[in-house]
Amino acid sequence: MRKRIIIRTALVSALILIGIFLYVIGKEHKVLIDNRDISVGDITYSASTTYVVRVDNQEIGVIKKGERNAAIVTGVSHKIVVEEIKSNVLTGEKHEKRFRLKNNESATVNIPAMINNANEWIDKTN
Amino acid sequence: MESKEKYLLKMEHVSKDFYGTKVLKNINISVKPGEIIGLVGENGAGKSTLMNILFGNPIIHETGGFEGKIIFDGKEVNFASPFDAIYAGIGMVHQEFIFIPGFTAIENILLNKEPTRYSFFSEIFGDKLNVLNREEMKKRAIEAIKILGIELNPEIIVKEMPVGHKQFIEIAREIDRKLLKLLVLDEPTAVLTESEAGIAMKAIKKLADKGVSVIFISHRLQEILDSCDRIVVLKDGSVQKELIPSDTNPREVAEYMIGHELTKSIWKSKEIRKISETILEVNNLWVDMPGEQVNGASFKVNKGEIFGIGGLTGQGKLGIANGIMGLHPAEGEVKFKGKPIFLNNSKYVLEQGIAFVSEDRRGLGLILDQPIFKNITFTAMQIKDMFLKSLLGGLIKWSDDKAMIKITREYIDALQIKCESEKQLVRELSGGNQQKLCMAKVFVLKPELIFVSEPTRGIDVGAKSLVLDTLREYNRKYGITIIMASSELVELRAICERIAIVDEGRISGILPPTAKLVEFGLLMLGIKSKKKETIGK
Amino acid sequence: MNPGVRFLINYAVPIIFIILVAFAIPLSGLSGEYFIRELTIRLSRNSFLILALLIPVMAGMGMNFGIVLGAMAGEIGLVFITDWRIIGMPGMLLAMLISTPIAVLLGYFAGIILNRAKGREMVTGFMLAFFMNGIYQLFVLYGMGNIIPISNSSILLPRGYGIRNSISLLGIRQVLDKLIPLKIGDILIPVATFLVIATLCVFIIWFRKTKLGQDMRTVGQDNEVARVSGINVERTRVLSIVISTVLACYGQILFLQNIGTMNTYQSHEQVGVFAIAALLVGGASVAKANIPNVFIGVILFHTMFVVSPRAGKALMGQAQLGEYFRVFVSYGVIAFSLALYAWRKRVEKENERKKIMNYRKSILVK
Amino acid sequence: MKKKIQNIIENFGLPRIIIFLFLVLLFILTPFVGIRFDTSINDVIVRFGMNGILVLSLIPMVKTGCGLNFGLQLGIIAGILGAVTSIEMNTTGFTGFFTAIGIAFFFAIVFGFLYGLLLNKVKGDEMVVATYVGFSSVSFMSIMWLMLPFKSPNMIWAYGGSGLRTTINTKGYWFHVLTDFLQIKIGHYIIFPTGTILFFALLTFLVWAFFRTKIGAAMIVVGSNADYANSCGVNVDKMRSISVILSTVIAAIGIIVYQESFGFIQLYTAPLFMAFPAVAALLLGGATVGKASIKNVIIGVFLFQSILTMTPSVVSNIIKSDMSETIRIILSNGMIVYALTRITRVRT
Repeated sequence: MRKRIIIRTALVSALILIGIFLYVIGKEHKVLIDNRDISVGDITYSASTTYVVRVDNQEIGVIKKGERNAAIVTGVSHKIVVEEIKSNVLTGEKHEKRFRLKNNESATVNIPAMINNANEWIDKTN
Repeated sequence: MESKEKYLLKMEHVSKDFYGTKVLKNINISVKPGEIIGLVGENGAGKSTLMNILFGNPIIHETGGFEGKIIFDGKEVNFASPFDAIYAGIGMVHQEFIFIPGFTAIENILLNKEPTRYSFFSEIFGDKLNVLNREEMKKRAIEAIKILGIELNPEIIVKEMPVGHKQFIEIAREIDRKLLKLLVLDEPTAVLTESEAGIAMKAIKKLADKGVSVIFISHRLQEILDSCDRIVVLKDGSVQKELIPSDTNPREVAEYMIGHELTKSIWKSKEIRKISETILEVNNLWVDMPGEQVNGASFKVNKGEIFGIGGLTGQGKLGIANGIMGLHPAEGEVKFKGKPIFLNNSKYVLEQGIAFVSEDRRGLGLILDQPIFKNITFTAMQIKDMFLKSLLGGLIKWSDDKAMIKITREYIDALQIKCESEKQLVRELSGGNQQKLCMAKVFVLKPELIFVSEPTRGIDVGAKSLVLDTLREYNRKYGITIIMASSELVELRAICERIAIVDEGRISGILPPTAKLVEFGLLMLGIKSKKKETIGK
Repeated sequence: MNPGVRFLINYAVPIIFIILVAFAIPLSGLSGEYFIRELTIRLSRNSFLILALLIPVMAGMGMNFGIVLGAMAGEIGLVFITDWRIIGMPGMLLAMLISTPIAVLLGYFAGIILNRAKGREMVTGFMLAFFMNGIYQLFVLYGMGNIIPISNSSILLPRGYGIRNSISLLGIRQVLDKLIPLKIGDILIPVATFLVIATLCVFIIWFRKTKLGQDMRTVGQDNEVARVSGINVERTRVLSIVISTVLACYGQILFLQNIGTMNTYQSHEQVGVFAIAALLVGGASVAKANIPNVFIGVILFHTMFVVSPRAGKALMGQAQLGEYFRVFVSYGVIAFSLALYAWRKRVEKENERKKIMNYRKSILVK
Repeated sequence: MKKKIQNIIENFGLPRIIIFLFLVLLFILTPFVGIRFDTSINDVIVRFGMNGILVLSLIPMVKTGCGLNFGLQLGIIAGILGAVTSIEMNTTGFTGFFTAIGIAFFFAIVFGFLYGLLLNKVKGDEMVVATYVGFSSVSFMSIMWLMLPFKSPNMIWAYGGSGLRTTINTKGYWFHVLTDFLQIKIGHYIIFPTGTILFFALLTFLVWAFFRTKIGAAMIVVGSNADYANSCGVNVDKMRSISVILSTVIAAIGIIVYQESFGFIQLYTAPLFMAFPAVAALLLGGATVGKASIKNVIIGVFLFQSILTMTPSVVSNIIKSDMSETIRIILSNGMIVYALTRITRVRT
């Protein structure tokens, strides 16, 4: 009988945990990707060229300078990869960054800031 | 101390009363392990009440329990419900089948006792989610059937079985219980042919040899005598006598059961009228009335006589009237005033001038939620177009309340029906007055022949005699032929010129009211000169 | 009754249907491929819901019109995940998880009601579905966004509370169907969905073998006998309804993930009728229904659904006609087989009586 | 005391009490939410006249124990057939009205007869079968409305499309022939539809009278105890059939009166759910699955219709949104479910 109680409580709590887990990994977040000039304090990172962007291995597409694009991602930890394109050929220059999004957070990634490893490369909002 | 070893069941000074009326008086019965006790008695002798007490049937508790004590297997017991009794090792086989026709014999024998195999889901949703263990089920079923010593394929669906075998399923179900110590058989052979009954009795003996005690209730006296170690005769709620089959005979048993001849005959009227002209002739009548089947009854009724039909309950005495009146499917030849009448057609029969006072007063006799005058006049209105004003040249048949109330008043006075007014709802009347209504309703039809079933059942003593007197009066005054079926021999013998006794759906004999009581008893108990295959309900 | 006749009577509905379809298909002039595609979709969409009907039949409660309650529960779950923006497979699973307790509660409630209406289960269940539809409206149309917080304004009515008439389930659209991609020709086979359905079939077969399953069969055959042999009849009946309701709830979620949009106030309304009609078309009766009935039913019934508008057009030059026709058939089938069953029940009872009577005669007349 | 209250609740039925109180509340509220009391009263009377006969039509079947007539639609269809035919024949005024009824009468008898045969075959399961017979007949007629060769330009689609329109206007034929008959104006807002009410009264009287005849009496007995009736030589099945025909006929007349007062004949799927409100009204009036009287009809229709008229105006004035539909669903269907769950044992 005790065995049963244990199993049942375990099952119920497991289900609750699964629920929470599903909630977290299934949660959709919006990630905006800017390829625009950005000035942090006195430094200005200027958008110079075009990039191919992938978020969580899904192709977001080509972002010319001055443009913006958006990605819908689910879950918590994410990876963004940008590859530089000059005169329509991949230069092979590749930048990669990881970031985490909490409940209801959406983010704006700025490519120039990102490739220059500035802390302000990403801006999370609720 | 060692008495406990000696007896499996001891009932000591058991008494029981329902609302003041004593039905059991100081009963003492004891059953040894492996002993077969035959329990005999008239209807209302207290057999069923006694068994209900033993089984802790809720009815007993609802009506204030019982006095005395029951010692079973060394412990004093008072079972709260039949399931407790079963758990303690008492099994019961009922008259009517209790099984699932659509299931196999196996499934029925192990109904709700199925052995199961563990399945993980039971941890979450409870034992009910364990899986049935079919092999084990089959094994146990076959064992049980083996003990019965009959040929029966456990795999077949019970519905497809010969009717005779169905009873065995129930016995087998009880046998299967390992802890079975006492088996109560209530008319187990009622549905069996004698050959089948023979097999059943053998099986029961086998069981007894295995140490299981058996209480065997049957009206087939011969069976009791053949197979029991001891016979307990109940009469009027007390143990009349304990007998040993080897040194008694049917006649003796019957006497103890029915009681000895009263000093003065209760036959009321001076002479037995000599009537010759036949009014009703019944040949080989079969009626399919649940619990009261008639199996080829034949008899003649004379014009103007009061003809009684007696017999133990369930033997078919009520079926005869219900069958002829078309209330239950019937076959056979019935001649009324020499010309054959169609069966299974109430309207037609009523139109012939035959009417019926049903035993099922509140069900078939009356509509309880309607006023007295409607109850009395309804049948007449429907059958004879009485109490109708025809308007627009007969286009509309308007019910004529005035006429209804007028005639109702007459009958209320004639039969001394106690009521506030003819508009009172029948529901509010006492049983006796309701019975009088049923009769009034019939008399309104001015019938030539009436069937009366259990006219005094459930009504107080005063009303009883009044009802009987009324019947006699109408018989004498208007020459209405009356066929009265009753479980009360006394009544039958009080007003009937001839009394037919029904046993297992047939007329086992016709006696004059002055005949010895024991003669009636023997007929009821199916003690006949010639042997024949018989069957009851 | 000779076996041939009996067969014809027992399977009247499917037989009529086969003939019907046989005529309609050529009339509709639909290409075989289009046809196959439609059927695959509908099989994957509807089978689960229909399977949910089997267990109450086993417990002798007839066709469970109450599965509508399950559907409602499922939809409430979907509303929530859409509100929280949970998408993909997690979304669907979460919806199931949330709606399960709701379904259990509703099922329990329905079970109790039906116990109080023994012998009238079907009509009661049917009215109950209507009644609960009102409660559902109260809850979703007036409660949500008022008492129950709804953050996602895109599913709320302009007035600020109450859910819109139609909400998009793009987030979970066909997540299950496309989970294991398989294309034959250019027909997409929703392998995963079929796997789920198969699992359910296995579950039902297994369930029949359990003690509870046996109890349900017993109760289904004869309440009284079940009771005297110590089975808790009421409880068993309620359980059968609870199980059915929960299954229906999942069924509805599968159904909607395939469609991709949800009509908040209509999606569930016809669930009961169509599921039951399909099952009956598959040769089931109020007292007997098995897994083959389900699939035969889906195929026949939905073939008719696919072809009738076209056939109608071909016949009368009016697609509308076909529309009405298939509604008529859905209702008609139910009416017909319910009547047929009720009638047969009485005939068989009478035959049984005759049988016993003759037996008695046979042994007594010598 | 407590016992007494419990009894009252038991006899009167909790839901009925709740609804009644709810209604009282509504009436009390009317002035505060700025609705003219007399207009609401007027609405109630008008709707009473419109729906009364439909509800009345349920009585015969309940009385013979055929249960609540969920197959009411059969009668309605007969009525519609009568109505459209009368319009096709271009009959107007009372002539038109009674032509409609005459034709409907004929169809109703035919339908009722067949319906009765069916219901006798399915004793015990009448209600569920009836429900689906009702539904399927409505959907079958939807097909018929498309195909039947009606010509009258006021009924078929203006251009091209064959078949009848979804709603047909009775104006110019027999619109309000009853309503305006001997009409009485009370103040500005109450217009008493004497004709309609009289007609309702007439039918009610006929039904009452019918049950005072030999056949009627037999029917009542069949309803309260079929076995007893049989034992008195009454042909149970025949009585049931008659009651079914009667119900169907009255329903047919009922829908025509409804259309006469409402002004439109609604075809296709419109009649689909018409049975439930009627049944609910009857139950609300105190009837049960096995017992119903004319009193129940009058009380029921009054209560039910008042609620339907009051709630939208009052409630929507309070919570600024129209809940009437939802309330209607919960009310009517809830009432029916409640009635079905009360164990109604006729035999005692």
